[in-house]
Amino acid sequence: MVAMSEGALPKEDAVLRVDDLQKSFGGLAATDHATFAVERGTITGLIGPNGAGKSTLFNLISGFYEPDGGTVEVNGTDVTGMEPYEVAEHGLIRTFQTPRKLEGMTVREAMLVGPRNQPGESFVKLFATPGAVSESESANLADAERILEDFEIDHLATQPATDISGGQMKLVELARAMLAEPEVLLLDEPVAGVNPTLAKKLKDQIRRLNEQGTTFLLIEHDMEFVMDLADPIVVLDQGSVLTEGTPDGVRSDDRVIEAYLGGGT
Amino acid sequence: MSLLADPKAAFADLTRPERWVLGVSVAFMLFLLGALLTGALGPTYFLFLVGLAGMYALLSFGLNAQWGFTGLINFSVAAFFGIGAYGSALMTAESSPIAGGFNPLVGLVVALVVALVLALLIGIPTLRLRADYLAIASLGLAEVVRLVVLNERWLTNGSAGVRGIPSFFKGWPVLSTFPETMPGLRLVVIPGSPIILGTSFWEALLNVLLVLTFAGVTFLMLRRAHQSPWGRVLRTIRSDEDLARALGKNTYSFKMQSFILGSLIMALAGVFYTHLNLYVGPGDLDPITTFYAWVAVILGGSGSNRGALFGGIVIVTIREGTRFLNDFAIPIDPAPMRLLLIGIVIVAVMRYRPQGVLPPQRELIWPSAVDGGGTTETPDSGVREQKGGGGDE
Amino acid sequence: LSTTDDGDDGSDGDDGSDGDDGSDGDDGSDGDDSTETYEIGMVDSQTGSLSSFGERNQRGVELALQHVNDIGIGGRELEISVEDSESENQGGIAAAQKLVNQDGVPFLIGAVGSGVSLAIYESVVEGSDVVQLSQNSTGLELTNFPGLLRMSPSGLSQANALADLIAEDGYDEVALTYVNNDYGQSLADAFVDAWEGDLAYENSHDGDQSSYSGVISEMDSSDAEAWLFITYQAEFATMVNEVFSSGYEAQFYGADSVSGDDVLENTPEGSMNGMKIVVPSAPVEEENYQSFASAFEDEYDRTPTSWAAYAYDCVINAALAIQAADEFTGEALQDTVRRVSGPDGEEVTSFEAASEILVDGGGPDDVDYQGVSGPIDFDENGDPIGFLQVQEVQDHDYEGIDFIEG
Amino acid sequence: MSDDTTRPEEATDGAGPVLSLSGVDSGYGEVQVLDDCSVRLDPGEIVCLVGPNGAGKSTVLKTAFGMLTPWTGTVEYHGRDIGGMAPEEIVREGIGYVPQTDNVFGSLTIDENLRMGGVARDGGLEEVIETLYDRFPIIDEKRGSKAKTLSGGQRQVLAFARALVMEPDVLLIDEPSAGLAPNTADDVFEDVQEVNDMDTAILMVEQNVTKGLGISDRGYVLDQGTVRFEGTPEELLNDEEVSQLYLGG
Amino acid sequence: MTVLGYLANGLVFSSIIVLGSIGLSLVYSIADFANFAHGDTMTIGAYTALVTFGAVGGLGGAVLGLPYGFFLALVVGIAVAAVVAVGTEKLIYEPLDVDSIGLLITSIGIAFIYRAVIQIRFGSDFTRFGIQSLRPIETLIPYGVRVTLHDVAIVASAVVLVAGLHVLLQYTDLGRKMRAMADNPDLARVSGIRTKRVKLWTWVIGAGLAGAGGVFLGLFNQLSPRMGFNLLLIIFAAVILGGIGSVYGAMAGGFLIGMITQLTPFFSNVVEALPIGQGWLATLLENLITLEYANAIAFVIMVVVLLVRPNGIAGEGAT
Ligand SMILES: Nc1ncnc2c1ncn2[C@@H]1O[C@H](COP(=O)(O)OP(=O)(O)OP(=O)(O)O)[C@@H](O)[C@H]1O
Ligand SMILES: Nc1ncnc2c1ncn2[C@@H]1O[C@H](COP(=O)(O)OP(=O)(O)OP(=O)(O)O)[C@@H](O)[C@H]1O
Ligand SMILES: [Mg+2]
Ligand SMILES: [Mg+2]
Repeated sequence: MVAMSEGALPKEDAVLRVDDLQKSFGGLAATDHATFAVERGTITGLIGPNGAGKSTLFNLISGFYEPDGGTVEVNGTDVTGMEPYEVAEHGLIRTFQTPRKLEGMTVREAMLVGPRNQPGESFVKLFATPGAVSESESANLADAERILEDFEIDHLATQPATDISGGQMKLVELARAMLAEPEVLLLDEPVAGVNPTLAKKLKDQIRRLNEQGTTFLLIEHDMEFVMDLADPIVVLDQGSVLTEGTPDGVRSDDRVIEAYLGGGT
Repeated sequence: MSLLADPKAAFADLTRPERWVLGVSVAFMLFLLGALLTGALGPTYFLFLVGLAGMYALLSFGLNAQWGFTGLINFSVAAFFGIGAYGSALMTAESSPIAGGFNPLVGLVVALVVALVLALLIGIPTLRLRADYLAIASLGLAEVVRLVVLNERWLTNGSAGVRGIPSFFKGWPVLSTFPETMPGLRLVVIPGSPIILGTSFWEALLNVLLVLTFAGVTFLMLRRAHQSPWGRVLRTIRSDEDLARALGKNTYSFKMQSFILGSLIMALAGVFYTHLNLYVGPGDLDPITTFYAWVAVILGGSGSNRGALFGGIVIVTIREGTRFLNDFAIPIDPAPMRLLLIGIVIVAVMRYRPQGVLPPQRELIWPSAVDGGGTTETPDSGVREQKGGGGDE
Repeated sequence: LSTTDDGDDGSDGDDGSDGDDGSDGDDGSDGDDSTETYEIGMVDSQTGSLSSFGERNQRGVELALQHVNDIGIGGRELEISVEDSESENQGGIAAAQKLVNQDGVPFLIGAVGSGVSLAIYESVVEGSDVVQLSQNSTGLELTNFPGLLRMSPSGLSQANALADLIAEDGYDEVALTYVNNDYGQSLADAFVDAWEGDLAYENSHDGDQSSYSGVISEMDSSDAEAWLFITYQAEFATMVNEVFSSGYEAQFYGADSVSGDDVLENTPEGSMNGMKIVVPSAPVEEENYQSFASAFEDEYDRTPTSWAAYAYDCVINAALAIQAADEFTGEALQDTVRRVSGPDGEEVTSFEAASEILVDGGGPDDVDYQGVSGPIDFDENGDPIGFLQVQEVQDHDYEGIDFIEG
Repeated sequence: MSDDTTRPEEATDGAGPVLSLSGVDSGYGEVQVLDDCSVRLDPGEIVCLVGPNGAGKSTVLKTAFGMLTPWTGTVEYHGRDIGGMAPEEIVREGIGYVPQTDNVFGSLTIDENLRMGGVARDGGLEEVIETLYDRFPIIDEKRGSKAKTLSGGQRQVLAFARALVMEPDVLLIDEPSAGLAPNTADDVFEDVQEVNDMDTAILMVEQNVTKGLGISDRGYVLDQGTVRFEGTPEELLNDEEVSQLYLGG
Repeated sequence: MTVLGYLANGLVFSSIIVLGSIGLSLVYSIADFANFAHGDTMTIGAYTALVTFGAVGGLGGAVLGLPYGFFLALVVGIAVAAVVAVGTEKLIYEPLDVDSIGLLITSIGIAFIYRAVIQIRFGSDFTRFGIQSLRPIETLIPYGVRVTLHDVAIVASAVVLVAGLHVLLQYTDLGRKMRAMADNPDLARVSGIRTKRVKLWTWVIGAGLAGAGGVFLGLFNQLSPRMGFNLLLIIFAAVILGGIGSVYGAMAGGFLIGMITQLTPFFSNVVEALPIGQGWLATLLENLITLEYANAIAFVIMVVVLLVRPNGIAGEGAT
């Protein structure tokens, strides 16, 4: 309740609103009265030192953790305490910082889990309306293959999803979330470990999707990447919002430099 | 993809281990056929074995739909099997302490409903929790169900078991009297060893048709369900439930569906068993059945329906084939020898099993959506620098 | 292709797959028509919870085969294919399936547990003309299946005898524990029916448990002075040891299934003194049993159990039935199996003597084989006429003290 | 770190490379990843491997560390062939390794993680661990917590510290800065340099090419399992093609 | 019998369960599978001791009603169980390339093999060590406790073994190495842990304790080829209750499960004495809380405990 008022920008059309969110583990307040909002259509950056509580915040928003206090609103609906799948139904999807490995699946199978509301996910429809299932499946498969191409990993499509390099896993994670076509996409360090050349391309992808209407909230330590892509940027420190502002504003903020950027940048 | 239209291409489509299994299966079939024709294998006995194999195949289908598809660890296969067997027996048998005398179809429905209720009863509290909860609770459930069946005589006849069970086709037109009306046949293929087909043969034949129907329908249904977005979500849950949740899948509901489906199939195996053996007792709920179902699924390959089918056949071969051991003179007591042999076969198959039967080869993508026919050029199972799991980079 | 009349190919149609466990014969049958041996089947508990009974049976079977094949059945040998029931219905049925439908045996000895015997009867034997003779099942239910013969007398007479015995000894309260299976339950039921005094405690226990201290402590707290055990030897031995080491005192009674050398060997001296057990026996032919017992001791260096005796008699009875029958088919054997040991005819106490009569032109009704386990004489329900002996444990050994007619 | 623990071999000869892979083919199961790959690490050097995702950088480290056996070619440490030697033995030879993923024991506490890093040590464990806590305050605060509760960045630091407990001669690090906040990343790079100053040669994989190459003596660009370019950081950073294709420049 | 009496009985039985569950739990976490051959490993220990004891006999004096020869037999039983387990690991498990469920299935096969071999050699009958059974300790009878010196010996030996294990885990790195290995075998190797050696030690400890448990089970009750296998389900329950993979949890779980199964008569007395009235609930409880359902009750309690403490009573990963 202290720091947030300082940097908070007015938000007319917030697609995600986090209000006074709290979560502690034992004695440690990982999220400490965090309040901010993400405006529809933006790419909002979320930065902060290691252990600041960024990933915890994602877990709270997406329903993986139950908050100790405060509320989360997605698209105007209070989703606090809902199951992750219910939050997803309201249009919010998140990725994980450590990529999830799907054992026993090929890369493209792992991608195809992404799309939401597939008719084929209903046991009954498999037998009642196989035509519709088939149609949507073909469409999804085409989408998946296209996006794999964009990410330069189309040659891996039929590889086991576990037998790929660390960076490639991050790419799959990101690509899959994009296939879900959510309104809000929460990305946890999408380009950590991704080759800079490819990261550049991903930047374009994200920007393009954003232009098509997806709102992004992204955590990233790669300054070049966030500063270039995101506006506004929310800075988190010790569980609460330190400040929020434009890339330039944040970059020159002394507190941010001290807590996060360090002398080097 | 049609096998009939283009067998050559279909064969070429197979992976090496698949061909191996196919080859062995065909050879085995020819061997059996030869044995049948020369009279070395009694046709009625053979049909009984086929029936048993079908039953084990059903059990492994059921377990596969839970463990293979979704990673649900169910240690109460025997309980669901027993529920199916008892449910049907208690509804149809003359000696049933509660109902009895109903048409076997009624028994079938009742058995399935009871299995459904039981599955819900154990699924609702445990499926929301961590994965091993189901394992634990089902371990307990199996014991509880077994003890209830054993001790509650007013309900189950207790240790005396249920007798006087009619054949499944009792009360059906034509089929109910089919075995009696068929004439006894005497076939002579090889002079001197005639093959005699009597009433028991025709009864066995009906049973086999029944189990083939059960297993066939189940197989087709499972295959469609598995190679689909539905099956894909299950596999995602199996390997990372959190990911499935993050992607907006109601994993609890999916797990419940898979658990119920599997349990119903197990109960179906029980129903068949009841009408195959015409007698059920508390001993039929012995955990050994759970053991064998697991062995079948693992040997066949978790997650693969064909594997489960294969596993069912392997179990019958292991359990009943070893009886032929008796036909060789050995200086040691044959019974523990058979146990020893079963043990050795299990270990040997784990060691030298056809690798490819194990991982399901097909991608879980709706077949018609994949142009290439769906076979993937996956390298033989991933890297494992050190056995014992968890070693993949 | 022709309609069957079953011909005379009763034995096996399968080449070279004659089982020959038990017998020492090296008779690989030579193919087309086995004229050299008569093959019958036996389902036994070789593994599983009742495997120790199976083991005892097998000793009796082996001995009987020796005695039969020393003489031969009309020049042929008897052979028994033994299949394992795993002490379970499923296994028992599969075993019987193989014997009946694969090996084509017309005569089936089996099984140990009453439940398994019935399961086999209902699912394999009933409706065919195969003869089924159970070696060990004493469950009351079997009485309702006249087609299913058994060598061990129904538990009913035992239960009645026990009830009388306990009452005669002056107890009006009894604590009863029984093994939780068909055998234990039906015997216990019969006892409860017959018992007119108080039942201070009545409860079942599962077999194969690692401890029965709960059972015996409950029996002790029931304050009954007479304790009746209807269970198996291993379980009973455990209980006796636990009673002993808990320092409880009671007058023990037991069904025949709790007696045996194993129990004596594995319980402390004096722990069972005065215990009374009702066992089926052969009262008139003591010397008959004695010679069996001594042959048995020579062979195995231990005294026979009644389980071995039952199995022994099953084999002898089967051999005689085969010898007396015109042909080796189920139908023919159905006819002779009861008659060779039935009350008509000359009482003989060994296969040798009986066989002689048959060879000399006697018919099945001219022989009355008196078994080592009793006079046999199957009644219309397929149950043998049982004679019971009351034994008492004295100086840690069984002493016959009384006979009761079933 | 403390001078008295220096090993005799490496102190004496300064001539040959400490670690070298020559003509190595290697991969997973039947999948070949490295194709005639040669990488060399001279005494006292920091060498940085860069390249696209899936190029085989991690595979080079795993092969050098015995996690994978080279199919052909040799891995030499101080001129001795160590190809195919088990990792637990290689640690005892004086090589340390920080894996890219799964690099902490999640169910063990921070303290226990560090102790596990030192199982092959003969003594002086307590002192080294204390030194490491001093150096990395970010984990010092959490000594008693289970490692799985750490944030991504904290984990990375712990993994690095774990490998340092052995005070190795050669350190193989897979993407030390991934997931680290800029200031923490700077700290880690400083630490890498510091460790290097104490005579530990370092072979490092980095995607943060500017900083990674910035502290290195030499760099390799890996693509599709083979070395495409080799040179000083300046050479690589200034090469138009390299920069364009691999360094995001 | 008094509560104290039931507790004393429970304690003896628990000691055996504890010895079994520690090994199962260790192997579960290190070798990463539920070892269904564990029960039969106990049987191996018991029969080895039987043979040894038969060979060495009394050997002079006796402690706690047990001849010295018995303790020698115990040691040999432990050793042989360990050797057999290590041999199986080397010959069968190690060369296998399967996941943990595959190992589980393999262990079922191994269990059959162990049992078959014992049955071939010793027959399927039960037997006992040739040691004179004892009467209960007189001085304790007034308290309703009826235990013999042998029971005391069982509990004492179990305590000694468990304490020894505790010292081993506490004062050497072994325990921590085991946990590290259970957590991440690859990283364990990277850290320089000789994982094969740790695994062998795991087998030695686990199977050795199981062997001891088997010997005591034989002393407590009797020996038969199925003795260990019959106990396996209960031991599994104990391990799960304690929190899978935790040694101290397995001890606690084994203790509790052993107690619960032995205390059922006491529970049923309590239920009868309770003033629940005559309603259907009372009838139901009286019918269900009986000896017949002893195992089921143990399982139900296990499930209930887990609902309250999801990671087992010792909590996850605590060693
Ligand atoms: N499940 C948990 N139990 C206990 N503490 C936790 C748990 N999850 C996170 N923490 C602690 O909460 C704090 C915030 O962690 P979080 O993962 O949110 O950081 P972060 O901002 O994402 O950092 P990074 O950039 O390094 O990923 C850390 O100190 C971490 O140790
Ligand atoms: N466990 C594995 N099994 C099979 N193939 C693998 C495995 N791990 C990696 N690969 C394959 O080996 C190739 C090289 O992988 P490696 O991990 O060495 O890449 P990398 O250069 O480290 O990439 P990144 O920068 O993304 O970490 C990749 O194409 C990948 O698909
Ligand atoms: Mg994070
Ligand atoms: Mg890498």
